[in-house]
Amino acid sequence: MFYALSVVNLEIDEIEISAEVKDISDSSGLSPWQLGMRRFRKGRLGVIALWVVLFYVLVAIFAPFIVRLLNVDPYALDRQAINDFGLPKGPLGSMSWNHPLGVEPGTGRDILGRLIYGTRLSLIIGTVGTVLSTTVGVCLGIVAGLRRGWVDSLISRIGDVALAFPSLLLIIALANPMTQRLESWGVPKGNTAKLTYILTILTIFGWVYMARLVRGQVLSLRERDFVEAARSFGAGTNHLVFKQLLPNLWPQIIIFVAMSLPGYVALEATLSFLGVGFQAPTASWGIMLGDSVRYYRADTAYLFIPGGALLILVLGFNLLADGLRDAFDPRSDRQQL
Amino acid sequence: MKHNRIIAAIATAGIFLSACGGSGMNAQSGEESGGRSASLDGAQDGGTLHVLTFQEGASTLDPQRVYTGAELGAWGSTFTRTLTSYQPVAGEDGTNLVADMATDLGTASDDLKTWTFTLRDGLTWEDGSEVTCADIAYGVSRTFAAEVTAGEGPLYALSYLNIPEGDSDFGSAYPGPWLADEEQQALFDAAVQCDGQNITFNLQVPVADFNYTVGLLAFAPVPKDKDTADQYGLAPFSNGPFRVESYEEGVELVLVRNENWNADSDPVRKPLLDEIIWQFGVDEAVIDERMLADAGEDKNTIVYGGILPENLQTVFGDDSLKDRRTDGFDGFVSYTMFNVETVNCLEVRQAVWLALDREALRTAAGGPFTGEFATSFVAPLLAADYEPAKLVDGLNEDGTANVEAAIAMMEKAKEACPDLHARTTGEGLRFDHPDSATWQKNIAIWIDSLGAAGIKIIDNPIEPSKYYSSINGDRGDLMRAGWAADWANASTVIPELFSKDGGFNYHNNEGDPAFAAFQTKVDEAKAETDRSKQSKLWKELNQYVMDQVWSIPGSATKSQNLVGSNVRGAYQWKPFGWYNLGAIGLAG
Amino acid sequence: MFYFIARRSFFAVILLFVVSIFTFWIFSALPADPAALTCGKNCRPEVIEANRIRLGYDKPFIEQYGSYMKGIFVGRTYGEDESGVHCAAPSLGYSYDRHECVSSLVAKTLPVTASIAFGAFVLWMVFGIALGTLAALRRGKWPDHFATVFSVIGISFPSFFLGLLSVLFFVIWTKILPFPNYVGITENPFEWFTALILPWSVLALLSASTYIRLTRNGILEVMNEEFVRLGIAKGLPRKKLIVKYVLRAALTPIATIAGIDLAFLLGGAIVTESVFNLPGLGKLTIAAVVNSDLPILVATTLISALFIVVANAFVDIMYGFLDPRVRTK
Amino acid sequence: MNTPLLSVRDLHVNFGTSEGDVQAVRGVSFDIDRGETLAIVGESGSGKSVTASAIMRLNFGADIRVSGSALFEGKDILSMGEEEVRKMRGSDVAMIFQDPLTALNPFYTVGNQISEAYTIHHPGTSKKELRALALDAIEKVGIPEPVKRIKQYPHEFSGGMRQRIVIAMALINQPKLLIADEPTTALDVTVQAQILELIGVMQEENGTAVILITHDLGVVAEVTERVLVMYAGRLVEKASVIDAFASPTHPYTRGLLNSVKSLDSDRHSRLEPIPGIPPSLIDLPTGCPFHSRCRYAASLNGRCSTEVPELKAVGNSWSACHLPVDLLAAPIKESL
Repeated sequence: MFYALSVVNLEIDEIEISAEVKDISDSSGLSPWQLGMRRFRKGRLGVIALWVVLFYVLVAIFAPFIVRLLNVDPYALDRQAINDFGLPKGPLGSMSWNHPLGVEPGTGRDILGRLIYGTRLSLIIGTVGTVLSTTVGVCLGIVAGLRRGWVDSLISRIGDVALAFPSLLLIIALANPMTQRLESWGVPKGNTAKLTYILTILTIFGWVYMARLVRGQVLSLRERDFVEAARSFGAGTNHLVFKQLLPNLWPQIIIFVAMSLPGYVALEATLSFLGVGFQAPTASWGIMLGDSVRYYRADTAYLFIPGGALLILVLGFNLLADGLRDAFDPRSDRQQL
Repeated sequence: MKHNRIIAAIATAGIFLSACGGSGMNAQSGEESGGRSASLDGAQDGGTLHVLTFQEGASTLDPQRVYTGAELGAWGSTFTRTLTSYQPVAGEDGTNLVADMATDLGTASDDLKTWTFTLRDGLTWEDGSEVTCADIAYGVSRTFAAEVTAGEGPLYALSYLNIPEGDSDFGSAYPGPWLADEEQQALFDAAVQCDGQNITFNLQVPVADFNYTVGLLAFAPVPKDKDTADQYGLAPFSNGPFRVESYEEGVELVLVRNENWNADSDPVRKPLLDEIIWQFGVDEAVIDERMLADAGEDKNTIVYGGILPENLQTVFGDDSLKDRRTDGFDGFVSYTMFNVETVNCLEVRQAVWLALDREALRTAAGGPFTGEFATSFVAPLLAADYEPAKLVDGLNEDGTANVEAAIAMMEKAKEACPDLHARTTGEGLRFDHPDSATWQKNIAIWIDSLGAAGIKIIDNPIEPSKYYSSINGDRGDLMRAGWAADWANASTVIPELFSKDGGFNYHNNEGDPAFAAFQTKVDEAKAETDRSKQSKLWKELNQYVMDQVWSIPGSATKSQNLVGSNVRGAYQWKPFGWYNLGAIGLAG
Repeated sequence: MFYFIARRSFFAVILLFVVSIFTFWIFSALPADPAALTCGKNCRPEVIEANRIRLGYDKPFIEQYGSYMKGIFVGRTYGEDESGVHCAAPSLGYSYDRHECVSSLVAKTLPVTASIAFGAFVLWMVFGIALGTLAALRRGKWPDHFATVFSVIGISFPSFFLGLLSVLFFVIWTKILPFPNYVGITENPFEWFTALILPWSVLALLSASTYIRLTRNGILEVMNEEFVRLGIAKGLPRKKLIVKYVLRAALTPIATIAGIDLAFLLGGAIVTESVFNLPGLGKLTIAAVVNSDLPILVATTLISALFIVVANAFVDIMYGFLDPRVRTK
Repeated sequence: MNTPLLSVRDLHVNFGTSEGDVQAVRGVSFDIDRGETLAIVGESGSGKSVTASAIMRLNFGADIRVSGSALFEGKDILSMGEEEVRKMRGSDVAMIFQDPLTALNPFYTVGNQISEAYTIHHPGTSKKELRALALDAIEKVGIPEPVKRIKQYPHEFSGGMRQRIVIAMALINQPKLLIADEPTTALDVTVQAQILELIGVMQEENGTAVILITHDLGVVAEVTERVLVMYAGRLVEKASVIDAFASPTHPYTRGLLNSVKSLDSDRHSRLEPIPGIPPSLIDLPTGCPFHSRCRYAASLNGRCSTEVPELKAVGNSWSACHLPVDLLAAPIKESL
C-alpha cells in the first residue's frame, strides 16, 4: 500500500512557534490589518504613545482655539513680564497664571502659546513630509515592480543617485538659495517658500527606501497565487494595484511611516538651530531652541521647555513606531537562547 | 553656535572720538573704565594673552581690506604700522594723533592738496629688511585693485588721490598694481611720489585732516614681493612688534613677538606680551561662564564680542568685578532708514517714528546697557560735532510709543498723501532686515507697536551675508543699519549716510524736495576749513536730517567687556571702541 | 570575485560622475550669484563682473564643470593676471570669502572630522553591539528592558539638543570637562582626547541606540534560523554557538551598515561640530552656508558623496569576502 | 522485558503569547524501543513538532512551560541540567530538520560543520582524523566527489544534497535516537524517497531508533512500524502501521485516510476532506477536541463536547474516542 501526498487539510507544518500561533490566529478569520490592530492594542506602551501623539495632533489642529481658551497669545508682547534687561522677571522664565510656561526673554511673548503654535510647524513637516515621500515611494515602487525592465532600472538607478548624496548637508546648503528660487517662481515669500522647499527636498531624498521596500514586495507578491489568479481572470492593473497589492502592503507602509515621522519632526528644529530654518514671526520649536541657547544660563527653563516638548513628541512617535512594528511584523516575537 | 546669528548689520568702520561723553548716563549703566585692569600696574614682561570670541574668524588681516574698528586697532597695535596712529592711552588722549612710521604728523601744502611725510630710520619688516617708501606706495595702490580688495576697505585713496576717472572697475583710470600697464602705473606714481625717506600724496581735493586718513590701515605698507594678492590676508607681513604665526578661520590666530621689530624706530608701541592667541567660534555663553569663573588660563584672557545680555546683571551687580569690567559707548549709532522714494511723505515717516516702541526694542536687546536712545546720527563720543537734535513733536523721551500722536499724524498723512497712507495701512511697508535671532524678536516689536497706530509692516528677512548686497539692489520701505565715524569728523558720518556721494546712502533721497538744500549745505560743510564753523554746519545738518526723518535714529550703542584678573593695560581705546591689544600686559 | 569587484568599482565611478554633474548643475543653477558675494560694501557692478570672469562663472555650465574636473587632476589658476591664485591639484575651487583654495580648507578640516567620526564609530560599535547582544541573549530580562528604553530614548533625542544638554551639564554646571577646544592629535594627544570625549559620547550614544536595535533584532532573527537550532541540536556549547553561529551571521550585515554610516559621518558631523565648535568639514559647511560660499558647498557635497559612494562599493565588496554566499555566486 | 529507549509520560507544553496561553501539547505519552521506528502524524498545529522539540529540550522562549517526563535510558531529559542535555544532544539523540536549505550554517564549509558535529563530543580529535571522518560520512550518505565537496559551502549544494549532509552530521556520532522532523517535506518527490531510504539504511547500520514526524501518510506507510496520531495537542490514536492503515479506529484517523488517495486502488475513490478547521489552541473547546468536526459526535448526546475521552484499547490499537469499542473496531468500509 502506498499513499500519495495529502491534498487538503494537511499543510506544511511550521516549526516556528510564532508561526503556529499565527496560524492559530489566522483561523479566527481576521485580516492582517485587524490582527495587527488587535496586537497593537495589547502593547501598552504603543497605546500610550499613540495618545501622546494624538494629543499633539489635536493641539496642533486646535491651536488657535486652545490659545484663546488659555489666553496665551503667542504674538502678544508683554513688557510687564520682563525686566529692564529683557529677562523674564520671575523664576523659571516668569511662570505664572498668565504665562503657565513663562515668557520669552526680550519680548515677553508667551512660551506656551508659542509652543502650541510651534507644534503645527513640526507636525506639518513631519506628516506632510512623510506622506509625500511615502506616496512617491509607494508609487514608484509599484511601478518599478510591475513594469520591471527599463522602468525598473531607471527608478532604481535614480534611487542610487539620491542615496549617494549627503542629504542633511544638501538640505542645509540649498535651503536659502532654493527658497529664493521658489520665491522667484511665484511661491509666496517667506515661510511658505521655505516649507515648500523643505517638503520637496525631504521627498526627493526620502522616497527611495520606501520604493525599494515596495518594489521588493511587489516582485514577490506578483509571484503569489492570488495575483496570478487575478491576472488570469483578466484583472486590470488598477484592480491589481488597489485591490490586490496595496492591501497587502499596508502593514509595511504603516511601519515605514511611523518610523520616518520622528526624524522629520526633529528636522525642523535642527534646521532652525543651524540657522536655515523658519523665520519670524512664525512660532517654531527650532527658533525657540536656537534662541534659548543665548539665555541658557539665566533662563534655563526656556531651553528645556521646547526641548522637552520636542523630545516627548519624537519619543512618542518612536514608541508608536515600535508598537506598530511589533504588531504588524510578528517576526519580532522570537525565541531565546 | 552663534555664527549663524551674527548680524552682519552694523556697518564696520573705524571710529575716532575726540571727547568722551559723560552725558546722559543713567543709573543702571554708568561708564566704567575697567579699574585696575585698565592700568599697567603690576604688568610684567612676557606671557600669553588669550582672546576669546564667538566669531568664526577675523574679518580680514589684509591692511587694505580691514574696516572694522576693533580690528583696525588690534592689527595696527600689533603687526601693521602706519604713518600716523593714535596715542596708546586710555581716555580722551587716546584720540590724539601721533607720528608712527613718519617722523611727524606730515606737512600739507597751503591748498591742502599735497601732503608729505618723512619716514623714520630703522623701520623693518619681520624678515629684517627695511620698510621703504615704495612699500607704502605699493600698499596704497592695492586699494585700487578691485579684483583683490573688492572694496572691502575704505576707499579714501580712490576719492582723494589725484588720479583721473577712468574705466577700471572702481571707475578710476588706475586699475591697481596687477592690471595696470606702464601708463596707468605712471598715473599712480604721480599721485604718490617717493623721494628717499619722503612720501608725497597729491590729492584732487583739499583735505585738511589727511594725516588722519593715512592712519587707516588702508594706507599701510605691503612689500610687493611678499604680496599674495587675494591671499595676503591669511599671512600678512609684519612691520610691528608682533607677527602672524598662524591664522586659521574657525580655529585660531596666533601672534608672536617679531624679533626683527626695531623698538627704536617705534615711539608708540610698548609691547609686553610674548604671544597673543585668538580663539574663534567659542560659544558666547561659555565665554561668559569662563570669564566669570576666572580660572587658570582664563585669568590671562580678554574677550572680543562683549557680554551676553543675560549676564550683564551678574557682571555689573557684583562689585568684586569692578576692576575687570568696562562699559562704554562703542561709537556706533544704529538707525532705520526709510526708502524716501517709496515713503515720500513726511507725515508717514513721522508717524512711524512716533508709533515705534524704541524702549521695547532696547529691552529686547538687553536694556539700557546696550545703548542710549540716539538723538543724533553722530555718536555722542564725537563731541565736537555732537549735539542732541530736537526730535519730532510728541516723541516720548522714555522711548515708548506715543500711539495717540502717531494716530493723529496718520490722520494728517491721509490728507497729505492718501495713496501712501492707503498702502501703509493696507498692504503695509516692507521692512528689510538681516535674518537673525535678535531681529526675529525686533520685527515682532515693530509689527506690534506700529500696528497699534494702524501702520502695517511686511517682514522681509534677508540672509545676513547678503543683506547689504541685497538692499544695494532691491530696497524695501524700511531698512536697518548702523554707522560710526571713520575719524573725528562728522564728514565721515552725515555725508556718508545721506548725501549724493555717500558711500552708505541707501535712502533713495535724491528725489526728495528737501534734498537739494541739504546737498548744497553738505558741500559747503565739506569745503569749510574752519573746524568750529564746520562743526556748527554738521550739527545743523544733523537737525535737518532729523526734521526730514530720512532715517529713524535708534541707539547710540554701548559695549561691555570683562577681562581676566591678570590682565593689565586693557583700556577702551577710544578711536577703535576696543582694547589697545598690543599694549596689554599680564600681571603675576 | 575579480569580476565582481571590477563591476562594482565601475558602477561606483559612474555613480560619482552622475552625482558630481548633478551637484555642479544644481549649484550653478541657483539664484545665488557667487560672484556677487565676492564684493564688499562699496561694491560696484564692474567688480562683480570682473570677479565672475576671474572665477569662471561666466562660462557655460558644462565648461565650468570641465574646468572643475580638470582642476581636480591638474590644479587650476583663478584669474589671469599676476594677482591670480593657483590652487594645486586636487583643486576643489577657490573660496573668495576665505581667500583660500578649497582643497587646503578641506585638508585642514578633514582630520578633525575624521577624529570625530572614527572615535565615535569605535565607541558606538563597541557599546551598541555589546548592549544589543546582551539584550538579545537576556531577552525579556532587565538588560533587555534597559537596552530597549535606552535605545528608544537615544533615537528620540535630537542630536543638537543632547549636545547642548551635555555641554550644559558637563561643562557649565558640573565643570567636569573643559569646553571642547580642538587641537590636533599630534600636537597634544591629551587635549585632543578631552576635546573630543564629549562629542564622541554624544554621537556614540545616538548611533549606539540604532546599533543596539540592529544587533538585538539581528541576533534574535538569527537565533530563529534553522541552522542555529541545528547547532543546538548538535550539542554545541552555548558560547561557541553564540560566537560562531549567531554573531557571525548577525553582525555581518551590521558591519556593512556601519561602513555607510561612518562614510556619512566623514562627510561632516554637521550638528555635532556646530554644537561643540569643532573645526571640521561640517562646520566648514555651515560657515559656508552662512556666508553663501558656494565653492565650499560644492566641494563638501562632492567629498561627502565620494565617501558615501566609495563606502557603498567597499562595503559591497567586503560583503563578498565576509559572506561566502555572495562570494561564490 | 527491556526498558524502552525513550519513555515519554504525560508531556504538556504550554506557551504564553500576546494572544493568550497556547496549549500545544496536552498529556502525550508513548515509548520507543531501541532500533524501532515510530511515526507521529498530524496536521499543522497538532503539536507533533513541539513534542519532538520538547524531547530535545529545544523549546525556548519567554514563557514556555513543559511538564511531564521523558526518560531516555532511564534518565529524565526534562529535568536534566543544561550541560547534561547539551552532551546528550547530537551524541545520544540527534535531530534532522524540515528545511535543509536553512539548516546549515551558510558561513562555514560543510566539512567544517560535519567535523564540528564530531569534535563537540570528541574533543581533542586531530584535524587529520576529523577530515577522514568527514570524508567518510559524506561518502556514506552518497555524495559524490567528497574531497572536493567538503570544501564547499552549503549554498553550493542542492536541497537533497544538503539533507544528506544534515543526515551525515546527525549520524556521525552514532546516536541511539534520531528525531527526524519532517525530513522530506521541503524536498522534491523523487528526492524524498531517496532520503527516506537513506535514513532507513543508516538506521539499520547503526541500530538507531527513529522518531519520524510527518504529516505525510505515504511516508508513514513506507518506513515506520508504529504510528501516533495527534490532534490539537493530544494523542488520538496509537497503533501499528498495519492496524492504523487497515483498520483505523479514531474518526479523525479515518478522516485522514479518507482524504488521501490510494495509489494502488484501481478505481478512483472519491476524496473526502474532513469538514471544518482544527480548533484554536488558545481557546480550546471542552470535551473531545475533534467533536466539532466529528460526524458521530451528535450520536453521543453531547458527551463529546463535555468529557475528554481517554485512550482506550481497541483491538491492537489505542484510541481516544467516546464511541463504543465495537463501533471503533468496525471495518472502515462500513458506514460509520
